[in-house]
Amino acid sequence: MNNPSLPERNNEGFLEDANHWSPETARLIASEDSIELTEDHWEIIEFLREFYKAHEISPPSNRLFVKAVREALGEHKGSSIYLMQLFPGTPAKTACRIAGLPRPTNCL
Amino acid sequence: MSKAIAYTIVITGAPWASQAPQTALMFAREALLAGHRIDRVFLYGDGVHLASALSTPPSDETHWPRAWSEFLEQQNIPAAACIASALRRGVIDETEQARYELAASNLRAPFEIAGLGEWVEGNLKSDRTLYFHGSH
Amino acid sequence: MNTLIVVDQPPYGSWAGREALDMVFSLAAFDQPSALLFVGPGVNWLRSNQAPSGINQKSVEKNLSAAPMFGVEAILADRSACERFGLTEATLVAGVTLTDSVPDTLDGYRHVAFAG
Amino acid sequence: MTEITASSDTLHIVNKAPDHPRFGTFLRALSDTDSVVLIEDAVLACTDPSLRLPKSCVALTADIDARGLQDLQPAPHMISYGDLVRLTEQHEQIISW
Repeated sequence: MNNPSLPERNNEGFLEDANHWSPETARLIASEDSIELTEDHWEIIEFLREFYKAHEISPPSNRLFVKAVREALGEHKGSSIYLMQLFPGTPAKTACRIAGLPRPTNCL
Repeated sequence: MSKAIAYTIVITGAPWASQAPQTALMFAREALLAGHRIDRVFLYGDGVHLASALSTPPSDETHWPRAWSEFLEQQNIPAAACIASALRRGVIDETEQARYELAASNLRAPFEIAGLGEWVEGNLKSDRTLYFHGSH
Repeated sequence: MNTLIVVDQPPYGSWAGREALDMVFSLAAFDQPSALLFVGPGVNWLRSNQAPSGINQKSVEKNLSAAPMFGVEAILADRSACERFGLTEATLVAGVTLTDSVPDTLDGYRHVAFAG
Repeated sequence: MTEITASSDTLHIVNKAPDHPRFGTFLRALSDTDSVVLIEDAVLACTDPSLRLPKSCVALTADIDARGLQDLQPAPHMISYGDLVRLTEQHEQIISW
């Protein structure tokens, strides 16, 4: 998990500092999950980066991640199934990790 | 006598910093005596300190965390500390100890660590949600 | 089951307001109708142009602005408290509904709770 | 204590000392027909007749006694923890201040 070409990360693969992110970082982290980033992935990654800049939080839970995407990009993309296909596992966690955002608190 | 009622009890005041845990315990005992049910207890904010296994008051003072643990175990009532509140304040179970690679865990049984979803569910399932706050 | 979470503590001096925000976010996550009401010194949450980097905290103004996106139905504030703290239309953040009667506002919700 | 009847009005449970800002917010939020229980530090409000508390306001005996207020004149209406449970049975909307 400690790829020397990546910025410092925690034991779950999240960046310690969201400012140290670059698109290349995203590609490398995604490849660990065998995800090849397409246009559709980048749209969500950019949405998350913008969301973090505007609100200074990661979407706190997967449900709220889906809701926020729906609010910004519409019903089709703001669905669990669409996001699960792009970011397998727990989409909010996987997408935040690739986008360089802090781990969602999952307090919900 | 009116019908039995189900309560969710939320404690947000810490032991020794407030009376919240003791008032809540007196209330909970009386509610059961009156034939009511307590669905769950949820610790939030400073209330999570009630779930520390390391609190050690002098032997001639009431040990509120222990009194609560004994009550919960005797009555078989589930109790949870909010994960975000607990992590900030250093109340840690073994899972979170491993996740964050911490030196120790200190969650007192039978409390569990859980999300605010437990509180939302309590609001929906119980007839009443009652809050016991700190004094500041 | 509609729930009103009340914030009466000013921002930054304590975490109580942030924990109120977590409560309302979690209601929204489970599609429960919810709103926030700011009263007393709590209305200072709603002042625009907060710049807390000097005290190494995140901006509650920015955190709060995620609320509509998550489905929190309303951000309410006591008009008299806003006046007391010198908050005007020009200095209030967008999307706040002012109330003239806190008792009437409380009556509109089945659940009313503080974070602490 | 006085007979309690089922009510659609709000039950306010107040634990803050009367000087606490939230006590003031509670007073402003109060409707004429609401019920009020003073617990913990809030029972100190019984020492101040200038506070306009409703006639139906009651205080927890244990907290009154603990603070040496048992001989106050006029005497506050006092209730037990069991009475507090009964009040929560009878009110659907309860606000803890």
